[in-house]
Amino acid sequence: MLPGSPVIALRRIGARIGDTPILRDLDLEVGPGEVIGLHGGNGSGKTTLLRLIATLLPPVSGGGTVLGADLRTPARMTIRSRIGLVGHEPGLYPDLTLGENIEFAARVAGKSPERVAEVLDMVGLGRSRHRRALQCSHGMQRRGEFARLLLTEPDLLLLDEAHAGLDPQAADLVSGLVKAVRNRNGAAVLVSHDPSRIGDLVDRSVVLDGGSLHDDPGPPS
Amino acid sequence: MLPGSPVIALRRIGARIGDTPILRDLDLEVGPGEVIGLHGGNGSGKTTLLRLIATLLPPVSGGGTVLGADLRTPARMTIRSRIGLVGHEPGLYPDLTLGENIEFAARVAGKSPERVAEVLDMVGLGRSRHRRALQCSHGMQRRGEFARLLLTEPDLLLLDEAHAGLDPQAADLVSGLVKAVRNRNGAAVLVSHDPSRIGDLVDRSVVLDGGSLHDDPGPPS
Amino acid sequence: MSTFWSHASAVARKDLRAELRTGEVLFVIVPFGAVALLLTPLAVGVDTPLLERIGPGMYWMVVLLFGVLVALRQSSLDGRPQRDMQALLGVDPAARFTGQAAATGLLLLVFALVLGPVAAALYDPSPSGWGWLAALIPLVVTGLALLGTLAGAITGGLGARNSLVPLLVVPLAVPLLLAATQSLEGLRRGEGILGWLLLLVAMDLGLAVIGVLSARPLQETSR
Amino acid sequence: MSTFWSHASAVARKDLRAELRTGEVLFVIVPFGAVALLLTPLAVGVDTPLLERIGPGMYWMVVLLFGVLVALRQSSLDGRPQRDMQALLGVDPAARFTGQAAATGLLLLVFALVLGPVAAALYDPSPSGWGWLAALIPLVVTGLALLGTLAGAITGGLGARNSLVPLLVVPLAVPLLLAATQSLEGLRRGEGILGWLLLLVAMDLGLAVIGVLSARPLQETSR
Amino acid sequence: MTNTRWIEVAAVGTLLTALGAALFVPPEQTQGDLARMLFVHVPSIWLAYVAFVVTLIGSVAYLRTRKRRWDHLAGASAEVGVLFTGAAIAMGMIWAKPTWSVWWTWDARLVLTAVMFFVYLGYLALRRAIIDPEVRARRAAIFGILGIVQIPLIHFSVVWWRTLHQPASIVRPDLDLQMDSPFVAAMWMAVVAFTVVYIALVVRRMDLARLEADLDEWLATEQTELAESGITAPRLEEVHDHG
Ligand code: HEM
Ligand SMILES: Nc1ncnc2c1ncn2[C@@H]1O[C@H](COP(=O)(O)OP(=O)(O)OP(=O)(O)O)[C@@H](O)[C@H]1O
Ligand SMILES: Nc1ncnc2c1ncn2[C@@H]1O[C@H](COP(=O)(O)OP(=O)(O)OP(=O)(O)O)[C@@H](O)[C@H]1O
Ligand SMILES: [Mg+2]
Ligand SMILES: [Mg+2]
Repeated sequence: MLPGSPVIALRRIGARIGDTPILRDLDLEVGPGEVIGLHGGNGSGKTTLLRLIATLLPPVSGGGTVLGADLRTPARMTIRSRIGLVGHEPGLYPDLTLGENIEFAARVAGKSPERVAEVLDMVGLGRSRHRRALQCSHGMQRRGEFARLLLTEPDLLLLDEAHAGLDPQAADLVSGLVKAVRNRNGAAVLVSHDPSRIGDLVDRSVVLDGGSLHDDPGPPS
Repeated sequence: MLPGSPVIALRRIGARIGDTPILRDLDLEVGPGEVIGLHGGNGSGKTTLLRLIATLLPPVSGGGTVLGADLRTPARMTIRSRIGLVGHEPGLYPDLTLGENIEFAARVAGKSPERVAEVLDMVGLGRSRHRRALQCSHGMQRRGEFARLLLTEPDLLLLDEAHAGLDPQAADLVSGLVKAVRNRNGAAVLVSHDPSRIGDLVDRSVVLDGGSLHDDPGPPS
Repeated sequence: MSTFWSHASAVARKDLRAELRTGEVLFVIVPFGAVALLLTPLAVGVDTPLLERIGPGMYWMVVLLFGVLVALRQSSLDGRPQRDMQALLGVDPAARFTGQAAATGLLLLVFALVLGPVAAALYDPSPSGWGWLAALIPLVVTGLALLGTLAGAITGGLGARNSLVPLLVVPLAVPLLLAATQSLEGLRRGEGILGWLLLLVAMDLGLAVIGVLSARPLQETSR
Repeated sequence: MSTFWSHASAVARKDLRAELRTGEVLFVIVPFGAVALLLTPLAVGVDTPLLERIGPGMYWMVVLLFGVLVALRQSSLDGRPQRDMQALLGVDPAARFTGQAAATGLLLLVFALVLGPVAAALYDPSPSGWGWLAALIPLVVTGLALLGTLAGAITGGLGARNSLVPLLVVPLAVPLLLAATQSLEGLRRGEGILGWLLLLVAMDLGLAVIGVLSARPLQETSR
Repeated sequence: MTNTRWIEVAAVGTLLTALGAALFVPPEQTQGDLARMLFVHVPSIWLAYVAFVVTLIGSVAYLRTRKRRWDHLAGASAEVGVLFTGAAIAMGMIWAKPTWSVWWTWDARLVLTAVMFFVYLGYLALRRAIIDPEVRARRAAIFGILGIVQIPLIHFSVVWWRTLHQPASIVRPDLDLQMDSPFVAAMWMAVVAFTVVYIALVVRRMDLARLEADLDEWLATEQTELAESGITAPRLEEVHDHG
């Protein structure tokens, strides 16, 4: 990635799930250090767009690059480890403890095992390390995912309804993560249904409607 | 249930999941027509309390009644159909369409099949009736659950993070449901991490902390 | 009592619909059964008189094992959110048991009927007494469905359910297996099989009673 | 290449850990296998010379079928959120395949080793050539593990996975089954079984190569 | 815990006496010294039957009274029963090899024993898989009843199947031995010893279960931490420092 070149650059992207077209002619550019808010009605395709940016769903038309890698070539596999995604459902193994879940990430990402306790402490789960993910409350599982993000320090942060399920204290984690990414000159896309919640964090907002993006018209009067 | 007698009356309730104590010495009384907000940190036991009130988790100590039925006797099974609960995960069958999911509820609850289309229209899913739940976005699934509540018209409404995943339009559904319950002289408990979001709907708020309930100290200064 | 049946039929209908939607039983489990039947001769060495002897036994073993798979799949449709939802819809637990068992039984019946000719073609056991078979197959299949549904209810919501159900069902299914194979054997030799059929009826009734009676205490514990 | 092995070992470790946590293989699947071995003779009619003949075949059938169950369970640990997570951690798909296959293979080996004596005791096939068995079992088990993991990867995330995996694995396992049973037969007759072992080695290598090479394209299509 | 040390003393005492008697009696006429296996084989299978009946009693009593004690009894008894069944089968197999020259044969009684073993192994696996004590108690009780109800049916079908087919096999299990009176006396001593051992094991296992339950109870009282205490506020400074 050249310095100054955009972190996300999508041009006339189309995406489908099965036969159902979801995104159409979508353009998006997010530069280094930029944080954007993504809004849109239920079923408008926000989650689909995040998965596309995360290289998990290949586009069917148009093209683009993420972290400098072309979305349509196998090159996109090489930048995956620099992307952090938190979706609607937690990506934890229910039968493993929180500690073991994060240890797995640490081992794969080549981080030192000591960091595991540190990041769990940072999200306030230090004392729940030996509890199975299955036995954790919804918010605790989401915190567990944030612990993984603190460990892997991604350059591109994609949060699907970042604040859902987090108590007010934990909500500050989102701000912290976003600021850290900004400082690293990475980028972030925050999906939210409550623009006021992420207003302070984002540089600008876009709205997904009819399969493509529009500038946020601002709060309705 | 005698007119005027409380819808929920819990006295010195203790609850456990497996060996883990979650609630202890908890008291709560909610009268007919009353709507309360339930707050508390991640893992404080809000979901557990809702399941206890919904008679799905029997108390291990203390006692109480819900809709007049004693929580510790099999009588509690008889009032189950008058309770509506929306939890963190959607209670839909992924392989059935939204329409079939609601039809199942209609058949069991003895409602006419025509109501199915009506309630789906009310939550804005009229055109997605033949889509499998699996193929619906997170927010669409939550809307599907609200459609079920509109159909069964429960006297006691328990919503776990009612607004999570709902776009601003759909968020009005919550207000509508709550008002309808209030008019029926039922009661509602709304869990939320964002007091400002449900402030207009509730009569009072309580905070779950240390396993029991406290009055809401109001927004921190 | 009419709520009971309307609940039971709603449950059975929903289960069957989910099943037909994915088409697993018809398009996946049935072919698997056929493949298993096909492989056995390879495993034990091909030899026609031998195959004729073990043919009916293999057929029933396959029906038993895959009956377990079907029951497992049926019961795994209900995760915790779904079980909570059903409880709060006020579905009568006994009706739920009945509906699930009926749906499972119907699927197993299809399975058994489709595999029957396959087994006959592969092993050429030349069965006789078709009339008796018409009574035998439904009785065996009903017993299996009841047993599978019961085991599914007992293990509902457990992480280990997938492997626990087979372990719980198979030993208890011994009378079903023996009644089925011995009846075929008896038919081949031209003997009466009324005794075995009565045993099956007794077992089916016993399981149905236990299933219905235990449905409520089981649901109460579903945390 | 060292990332490859560290990823593979992380994956294998996590799978084994989840397995040991619930203890399913040892306490549930193995007894089920033993029951199946015990009941088959009931179903096919008992006759000791017959059992001696079909015994080894039955053993391998049971190992095959329950191998499928183990592979199925292993691959069902990864739902879509978990697969997304692994992809974004940058787990090398080939390493993931290797790690999963290794964990499955280890569990299958335990299964086969525990069931071996049970089958021997029940069917009394008086095997000879123990040294050869020490080579045979690991080769068969490796093949099965590779096959099961491959099928799990192909069907990953499909709703019908539970019953699709068996359908894919079982027919492809025919050469494994033949090699295994024919080797035992050969040993009984005091013949050499080198040919069969070579076939197994070839098959294991082939499957490993296919698995590793297809891992990346398969992951790319996993939506 | 009540003072029940005497049970262990009694168990060891009777066991030693029975062992002495078993070694003292003269060898049996047809089987020779091998027949001494009988002193383990037969009592352990009898006590296993007793154990499973006790499990049934415990299960029914639990469902009626909802008293945790009965569940502990049912579980402990099933555990010991499986142990004894396993021991009896193992002894029988060791015995079968020299006498019948096979490890196993499909005699009705043998098959029945093995199936029973697996039914209760399943019962124990089920108990193991459920963490919540209340849920475990109720579901295990239902399966315990289902299991015992099925046993007569299994027994009946297996015996019937066997009588229909007189085995074409070369081995015919013939369990009739000539027993003279010292032999019978030693057998009774073994039965008494096994009974006391059974009681001792069940009592100890129940003690353990009660301790576990007490621990649960204690966890639920004021002195212990709620689940909630595993969650603390995020340490934000570090998050920010990090960036
Ligand atoms: C292979 C495993 C074996 C098993 C599972 C087994 C099982 C049993 C069972 C369940 C009983 C109790 C029957 C009752 O009291 O109703 C029993 C009793 C007995 N077994 Fe075995 N047995 C085995 C092998 C043998 C062998 C090899 C012998 C000796 C040749 C033997 C000799 C006896 C005798 C003498 C009795 C007591 C007398 C009787 O009830 O007939 N068993 N065995
Ligand atoms: N597996 C699938 N098959 C077919 N269509 C699907 C599938 N998954 C999602 N869709 C459709 O894709 C569209 C976009 O879904 P997506 O999850 O991206 O929406 P979203 O904007 O994230 O909505 P929400 O705010 O509810 O989370 C929806 O209309 C949905 O019905
Ligand atoms: N299956 C389980 N086994 C043991 N403990 C559990 C289990 N499920 C939840 N817990 C514990 O119970 C406590 C309360 O969980 P609960 O889900 O009620 O919290 P909550 O208030 O809803 O939290 P959140 O805001 O995160 O949704 C948590 O500390 C959790 O760790
Ligand atoms: Mg979404
Ligand atoms: Mg919660």
